[in-house]
Amino acid sequence: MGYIGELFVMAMTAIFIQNFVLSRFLGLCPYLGVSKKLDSAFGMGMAVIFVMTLASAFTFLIYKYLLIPYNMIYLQTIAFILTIAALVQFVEMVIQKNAPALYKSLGVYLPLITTNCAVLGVAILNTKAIRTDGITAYNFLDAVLNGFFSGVGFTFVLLAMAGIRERLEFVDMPKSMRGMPIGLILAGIMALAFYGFMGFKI
Amino acid sequence: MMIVVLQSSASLMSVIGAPIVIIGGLGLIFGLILAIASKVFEVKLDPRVEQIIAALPGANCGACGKAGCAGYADAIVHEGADICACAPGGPAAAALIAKIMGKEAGAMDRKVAVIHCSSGGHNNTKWKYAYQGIESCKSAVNIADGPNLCTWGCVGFNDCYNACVFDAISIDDQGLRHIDPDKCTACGACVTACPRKLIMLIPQNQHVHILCSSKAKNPLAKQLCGTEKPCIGCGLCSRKCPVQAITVENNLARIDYSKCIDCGLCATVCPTKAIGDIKAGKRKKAEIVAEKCIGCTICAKICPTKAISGELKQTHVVDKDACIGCEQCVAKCPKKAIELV
Amino acid sequence: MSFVKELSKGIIKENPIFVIVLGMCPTLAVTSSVQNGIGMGLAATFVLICSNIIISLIKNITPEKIRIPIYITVIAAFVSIVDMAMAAYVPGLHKSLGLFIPLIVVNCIILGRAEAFASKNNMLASLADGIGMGLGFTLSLVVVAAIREILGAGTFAGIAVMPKTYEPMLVAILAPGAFITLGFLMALMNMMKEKK
Amino acid sequence: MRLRTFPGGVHPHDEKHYSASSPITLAPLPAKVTIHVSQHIGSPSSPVVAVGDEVKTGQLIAEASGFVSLNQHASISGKVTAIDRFPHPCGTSSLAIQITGDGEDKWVELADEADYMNLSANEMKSRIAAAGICGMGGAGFPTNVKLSPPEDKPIDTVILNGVECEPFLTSDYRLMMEHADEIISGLKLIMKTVNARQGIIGIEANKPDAIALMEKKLKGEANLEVVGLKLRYPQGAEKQLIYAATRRKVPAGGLPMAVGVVVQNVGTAFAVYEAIRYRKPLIDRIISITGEGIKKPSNLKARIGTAFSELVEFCGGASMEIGKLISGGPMMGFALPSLDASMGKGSSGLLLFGKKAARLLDEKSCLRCARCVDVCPMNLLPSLIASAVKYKDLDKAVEAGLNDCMKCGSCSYVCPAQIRLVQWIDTGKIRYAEAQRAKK
Amino acid sequence: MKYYIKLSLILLIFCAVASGILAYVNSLTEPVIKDRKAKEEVATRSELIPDADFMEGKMADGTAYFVATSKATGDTLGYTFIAAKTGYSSKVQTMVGVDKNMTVLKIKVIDQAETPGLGANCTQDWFLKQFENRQATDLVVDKDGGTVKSMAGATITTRCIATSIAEQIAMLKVAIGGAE
Amino acid sequence: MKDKYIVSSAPHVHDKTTIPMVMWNVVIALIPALVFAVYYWGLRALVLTLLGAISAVVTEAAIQKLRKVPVSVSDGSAFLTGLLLAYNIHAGAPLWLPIAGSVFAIAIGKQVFGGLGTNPVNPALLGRAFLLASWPTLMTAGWVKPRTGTLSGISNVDDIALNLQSVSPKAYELVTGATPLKVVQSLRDSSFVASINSSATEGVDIANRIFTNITEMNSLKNLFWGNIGGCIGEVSAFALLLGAAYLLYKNIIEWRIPLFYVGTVFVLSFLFGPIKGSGYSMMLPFFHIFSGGLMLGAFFMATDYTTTPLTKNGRIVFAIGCGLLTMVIRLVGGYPEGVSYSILFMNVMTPLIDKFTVPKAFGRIKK
Ligand SMILES: Cc1cc2nc3c(=O)[nH]c(=O)nc-3n(C[C@H](O)[C@H](O)[C@H](O)COP(=O)(O)O)c2cc1C
Ligand SMILES: Cc1cc2nc3c(=O)[nH]c(=O)nc-3n(C[C@H](O)[C@H](O)[C@H](O)COP(=O)(O)O)c2cc1C
Ligand SMILES: Cc1cc2nc3c(=O)[nH]c(=O)nc-3n(C[C@H](O)[C@H](O)[C@H](O)COP(=O)(O)O)c2cc1C
Ligand SMILES: Cc1cc2nc3c(=O)[nH]c(=O)nc-3n(C[C@H](O)[C@H](O)[C@H](O)CO)c2cc1C
Ligand code: SF4
Ligand code: SF4
Ligand code: SF4
Ligand code: SF4
Ligand code: FES
Repeated sequence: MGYIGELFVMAMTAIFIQNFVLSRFLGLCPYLGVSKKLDSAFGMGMAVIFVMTLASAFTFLIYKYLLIPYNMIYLQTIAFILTIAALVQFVEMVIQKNAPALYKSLGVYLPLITTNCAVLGVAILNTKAIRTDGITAYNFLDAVLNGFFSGVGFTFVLLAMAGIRERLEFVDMPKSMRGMPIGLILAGIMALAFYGFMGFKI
Repeated sequence: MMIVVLQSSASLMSVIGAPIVIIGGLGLIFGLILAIASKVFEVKLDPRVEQIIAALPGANCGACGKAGCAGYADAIVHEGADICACAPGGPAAAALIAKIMGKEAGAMDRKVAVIHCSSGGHNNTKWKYAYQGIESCKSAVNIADGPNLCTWGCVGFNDCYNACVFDAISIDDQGLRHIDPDKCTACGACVTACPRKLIMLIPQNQHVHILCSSKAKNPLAKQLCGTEKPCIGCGLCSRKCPVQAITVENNLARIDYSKCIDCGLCATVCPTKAIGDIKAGKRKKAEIVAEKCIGCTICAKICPTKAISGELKQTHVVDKDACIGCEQCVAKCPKKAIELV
Repeated sequence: MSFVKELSKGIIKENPIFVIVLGMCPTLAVTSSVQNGIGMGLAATFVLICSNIIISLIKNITPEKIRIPIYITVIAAFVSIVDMAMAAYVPGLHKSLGLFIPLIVVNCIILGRAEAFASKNNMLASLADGIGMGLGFTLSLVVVAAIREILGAGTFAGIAVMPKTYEPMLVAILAPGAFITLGFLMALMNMMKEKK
Repeated sequence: MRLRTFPGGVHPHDEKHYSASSPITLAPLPAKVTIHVSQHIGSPSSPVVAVGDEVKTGQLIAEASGFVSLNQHASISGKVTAIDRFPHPCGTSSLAIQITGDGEDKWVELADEADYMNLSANEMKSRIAAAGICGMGGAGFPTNVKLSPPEDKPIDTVILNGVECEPFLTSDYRLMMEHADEIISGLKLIMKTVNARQGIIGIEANKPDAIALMEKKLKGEANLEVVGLKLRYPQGAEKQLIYAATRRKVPAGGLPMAVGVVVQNVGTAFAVYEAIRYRKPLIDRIISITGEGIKKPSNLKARIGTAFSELVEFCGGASMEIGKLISGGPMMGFALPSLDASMGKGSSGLLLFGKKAARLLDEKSCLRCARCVDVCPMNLLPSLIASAVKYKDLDKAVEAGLNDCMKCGSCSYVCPAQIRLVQWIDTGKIRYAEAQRAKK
Repeated sequence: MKYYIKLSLILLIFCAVASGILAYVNSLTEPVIKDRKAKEEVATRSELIPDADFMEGKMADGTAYFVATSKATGDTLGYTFIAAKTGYSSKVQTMVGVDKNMTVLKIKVIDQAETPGLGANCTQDWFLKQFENRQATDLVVDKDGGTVKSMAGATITTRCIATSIAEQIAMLKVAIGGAE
Repeated sequence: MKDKYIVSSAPHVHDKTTIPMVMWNVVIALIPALVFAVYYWGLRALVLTLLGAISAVVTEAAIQKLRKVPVSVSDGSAFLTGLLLAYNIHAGAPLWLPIAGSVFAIAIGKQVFGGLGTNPVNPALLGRAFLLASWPTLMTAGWVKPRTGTLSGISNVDDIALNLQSVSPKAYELVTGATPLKVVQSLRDSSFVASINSSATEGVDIANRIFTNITEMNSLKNLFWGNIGGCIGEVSAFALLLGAAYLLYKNIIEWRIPLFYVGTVFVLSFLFGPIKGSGYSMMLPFFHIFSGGLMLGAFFMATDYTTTPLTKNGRIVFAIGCGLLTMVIRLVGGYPEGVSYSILFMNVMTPLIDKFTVPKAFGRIKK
């Protein structure tokens, strides 16, 4: 299997099989919060993809060229989260100033992402991930792409969920089910539906 | 002892030296970048947005449905978003935001919604035809002028109830709607919802209302009305009103609330009981504290029912039977000599 | 504000999971068994208490612009301590909580409390808040975990509680079961709130 | 002959057998008429008589009050006895002029223009306007206005609407069978007024004899044509008819003239003919009194303003306990609370339903079967519009086509959950209009 | 300018203090973790082949195996190694003890994150016991016609363990053969 | 009120079709399949089916009572859900399995959203997914052999069995002891092929023989008539087509979804169905459309009104998506059969499909 095949597996895994939300339980707070309207779900999704890709790149570099050489893997958490927080804040400021239109549609979601465990999650997972051969650790490109695909997976279910929830606005649902409960149950149902992708031999 | 400490601290330095330098360096760089960036890329925000951001918990949880706390703050200021949507912040945050946005309604001119019809609902309506369709007043009035005989009266399909997001309107077992003045925020949603324009916002300290909007003439008005308590435009109330607050036009009486003193006299004379007086029977009567009264006669002059009598410079007395408890005298007495019992 | 009041509010009235709805990820991820739930809860409680204390102490010296990075640094430090300590002394638990220990850093509850409470209150109140929220969090985890473990494995904290013939409903300890269980618990909370 | 049609639509049973074979009968002169000042789209006419005035049949009693408005004429001779609110044929009540007849039917002077075909277009239009003709196919748009398109919208085709796709109704059918020549003359006149090249008469396949008759009469007329149409509701709706007959699509929110077409009902053509040739005002029309509940289903030529109760009586009264009265057709007509209303210029029929036929089933929740979507001739998502209105999301409703809906009722007709889709949509239109007004 | 420096310094101080503390904590816990890991490995090895000393060797792909020699006699008792392969949702690692003839003595799953209730049952005794006294050729799951009893509904995990051991034994044979 | 005329908004006439009519007609259309199932597997199939259907009805009624809304079980939708759920279980399953599935399907698949018409995914399939995730063993083991045929549908199993049994007991067990799609899945698995016999070429050879047998006319006949192992409802393509024809005739289902679904599977199996190294068979597409739950899924479950797109184009997208996923799961997935998961997945996608296939209103020009 060539590198393209490797990437295909990575993408399928991140989007369908080990989806961040449905299977890894990462990024649930924004997932439940920002899935009520398709528009905002889309904005959020794009922001998440952007930040996860960028964060994967930065954290991987820090891991590889700072933490490992100096034998400080135990500082991983603090280094990563610092990087992510600074990165997000920086990106937010840049966008707000230089692309106000983009900020309106995307930038407003950025602060929400700092405290989204999906971003830190992908950074940490990247350091542990191995390719399909079971031995090779991820290189820089792998890590960046994994961040990207994971973000895509997140966005994908976020959109699907938002679609369903928009539809549910127009039904007589039991009052106690409205809001969070139905959001969680829908996530459960989607997780069940995604089990079809389990055990793929790609 | 000293040596041990020194030794261990020396080895400690070697353990923690590199990390301090590196992570500290990271911190330094990030701090510098952020600091510079915050100046270079500074964007002036509406100060209220900043204030609201400060008032919000900052959890960025997204429970409000907006993109984080800043997004919500922005939505409150620029899109007029609901100020109570922050679950983590709860009522406390909502109160703070209300203060920032100046949304607090002064207690003085608080208004509540009043439905000007005593009929409506399945058991209190006379029907013109058997309606089959969606239960919406707005829709039903467009079909053959509405299913109820009285084309001014309440249709009873509860559009107002459905419009109220504050649960201020309840429906009793007769199918009649009641508005809870404590819960009503005078948002006016029900006013626009009612296709028959039966709902008006009226100052909360007014308790007398004409519960009818029928412009039909007498025998007809009664035939049409589901509760048979319509205003027939007889004008008795208007004549009784001590302050001429009531006018009758098109067979319908209307109260001018800028004049009404809430005495409830009109309600007592209405032959069809079309005037509702919430305070009926609960009004306290005036009593003059003899010691304080200086006999200025102001109260006697102001009393709409002439229930107060007394000579100039003499202690005045209230005729309990004639007093209607309108409280006009209480406010006017310069010596605060009138009490309500 | 009395200490006890700050402490007790986190358990029911402002329960971080059921009422404030924060920190969903660990709640769902680690509650496949009661032990994990307790372990996670206590780890988070430790971090919450420590960071609440520190943040309430340093609240006056943190410049606005870098408030978040500083809070995060403080929290991350405590998380790393917990992480290392658990790896050293309770390796089994450390392993089964896996990724979610470092993720305590971004657990919305902790930063949420830092911002919402500790940065505005004194140390004692923040301590109480930390304990209360932490216990509330732990308690909720245990409730969710208990349901899932009993249904999905027939055990409670590893002890068999269901009859021998019970065929464990595996889905309860898998991802869908996590979502659905929590969903129903929240609906239940809503129902109780409505009743009141 | 190849039958043409449009996409979407439904197949209700046509129920025309009740009255299709009854020839047009002259209804007796009514003792009293009530003539509403708004029987048309546009501003209400303003009365020019006062209570107590004596009027002759055909005399102007209310005149057009603006560009889009209409003249009204006395339909009997007698005395104006009231100007007040009276029940309207659409179920509500509105201002009307009541004339109590003298039983003599004294007419104003009529004419007979021999060379009526060669009058100028403007003269024709002014005669149409003077006669107070509005569309007789239901909507009631003042005909002279419709026939005066702006310069930049040339009309090349006039389509006569003889579809009568509403079940039960047979008035247009009988008119076509008995007055084909007049209708064709009317068509030619209309074509002259708008300078159109082509004239089409569209007739549905369930009236084969009308198609045959018209085809026979049009033989040799190069620019006139009969188009047979498949039996499908709402074939008669303007845009659908234009599409079926010419494959032209009227833009959403646009008017037929945007594609160079004018559509007129066959009854309108008949009235146009009478107005131009005889200067006869529109004071009577054909109305079908039909349905399972009437003793003698008939097609009556009756004076505008005759009370429905009189017409029912003339047709032998009710044959069973009546559950529902419908003014117009069953798909778009108005249910009436009583027989007190009187017929207007757009009253094509009065239907009497028994108790059983009157009852509709209760509304259930939508099961997203998409039947409504499949049948909507306007290609909308009726279920979505309706639920968006129900849950107060007007933006969504507009997005799903609220303003494109023509309320044909196809969606409500097929909905297995009996959802009153049209009523919801109508409510939405009202709310939307209110919201727009509030914005201003 | 002063403002920037102040901000950066504050962040610097926080980071420095935090990392200092962490480094210190790490210096305390790291030995404990290492120690425990090492002890665990030794313990597991001894569990698989009791009363033996172990000597490390390297296989072709660089993974380690251990030669067990009897404490009493010094004879070679067998070998231990770690077999690893991706199962259903994780890498399943099994430590295996074999005797000189490459017959499995005992195995132990040391790391896995399979589905609880399904694949995760591979740590149960009944499952592990059946691997004892098997040759590599016997390591075929019943579903594939062999005799290794698979866990209900979790053949993938079962197959993964069986084949990983078989494969690793083959490698070991090469490694030992090469050594001799 | 009684003596008053009825007044309502137009239209005043209505099509005769009602929800109960639709639902019970679908039930009727499903009966042939049940008859076949009972013929092949005995009364247990009937008992399981009834348990599923009845418990669905009871659950729905109980929840509606609790919610204090009108009990609407007579509309047949809950019965249908229970029926279809039971159709997705094999005849050897324990009796409580369809009950557990129905309770889940109705409670979490339907009623939490507010009942009929509100659920985002197909309740019966959700119930099945739940059962499969909860009790994978019970759902995938213990298939019952039909009365006359073989579990795998290979008709001349005895011919090949004779020599297989001696050469490879494993292969013998495979052809006699697993559902057709399971056989194909195993044949795809190279480790299986290797395990048939130590000599790989011989393994491939045996695999080829089994494969050829599967696509033989006789085997296809078995598939068509249902003389094979499988879930209760997917037994016979014939019985299902009979019911489907009835529904199409009655205008209850629309042709788009079944046609595009089955068509996509047909085309894809034509292109990608062959197994590595084995010969190509023109019959393979037929094998794929007649085996497993495809017929049941395409005609009865992918056509469920509530959970499929509203628009015509949307339905085509939906059906092609289902077909694609079904084949992907059959060819490379972890499960031998992919119909239920692909429909479930496309259900989840339905609102998005709806959103992007909104028809252009008559006379509207594309923006
Ligand atoms: C405000 C308005 C203006 C109209 N203007 C014209 C027009 O200029 N030319 C024309 O041919 N029809 C005009 N019409 C008539 C419509 O095209 C159409 O004939 C009428 O709405 C009735 O059609 P229906 O019965 O199919 O609804 C107008 C209608 C309305 C409501
Ligand atoms: C759903 C629907 C059905 C209609 N059916 C007919 C019909 O059968 N016959 C007819 O003359 N007009 C019908 N109309 C009215 C036509 O659209 C159009 O208004 C009319 O033909 C214009 O002619 P008029 O102005 O002379 O009435 C229908 C309108 C709608 C909206
Ligand atoms: C949610 C879920 C988790 C599963 N986890 C495992 C697992 O950890 N290990 C495993 O071997 N099979 C697991 N399976 C089962 C496989 O998908 C597959 O059904 C099974 O391994 C095939 O076994 P069989 O040959 O006994 O049917 C899981 C299935 C599901 C639905
Ligand atoms: C053609 C058709 C197919 C149906 N298929 C299913 C199905 O696959 N599963 C199910 O639970 N209900 C099915 N139903 C019943 C019903 O639509 C379903 O319970 C709704 O999804 C419940 O809201 C079907 C109904 C019809 C009319
Ligand atoms: S809708 Fe608004 S104004 Fe009306 S009762 Fe409710 S709160 Fe009061
Ligand atoms: S909206 Fe008006 S008509 Fe409708 S129920 Fe309320 S008061 Fe009555
Ligand atoms: S939505 Fe409007 S146009 Fe479409 S079918 Fe319904 S009534 Fe007719
Ligand atoms: S026809 Fe009725 S049930 Fe079907 S989708 Fe439309 S509104 Fe819903
Ligand atoms: S805990 Fe909030 S996003 Fe994960």
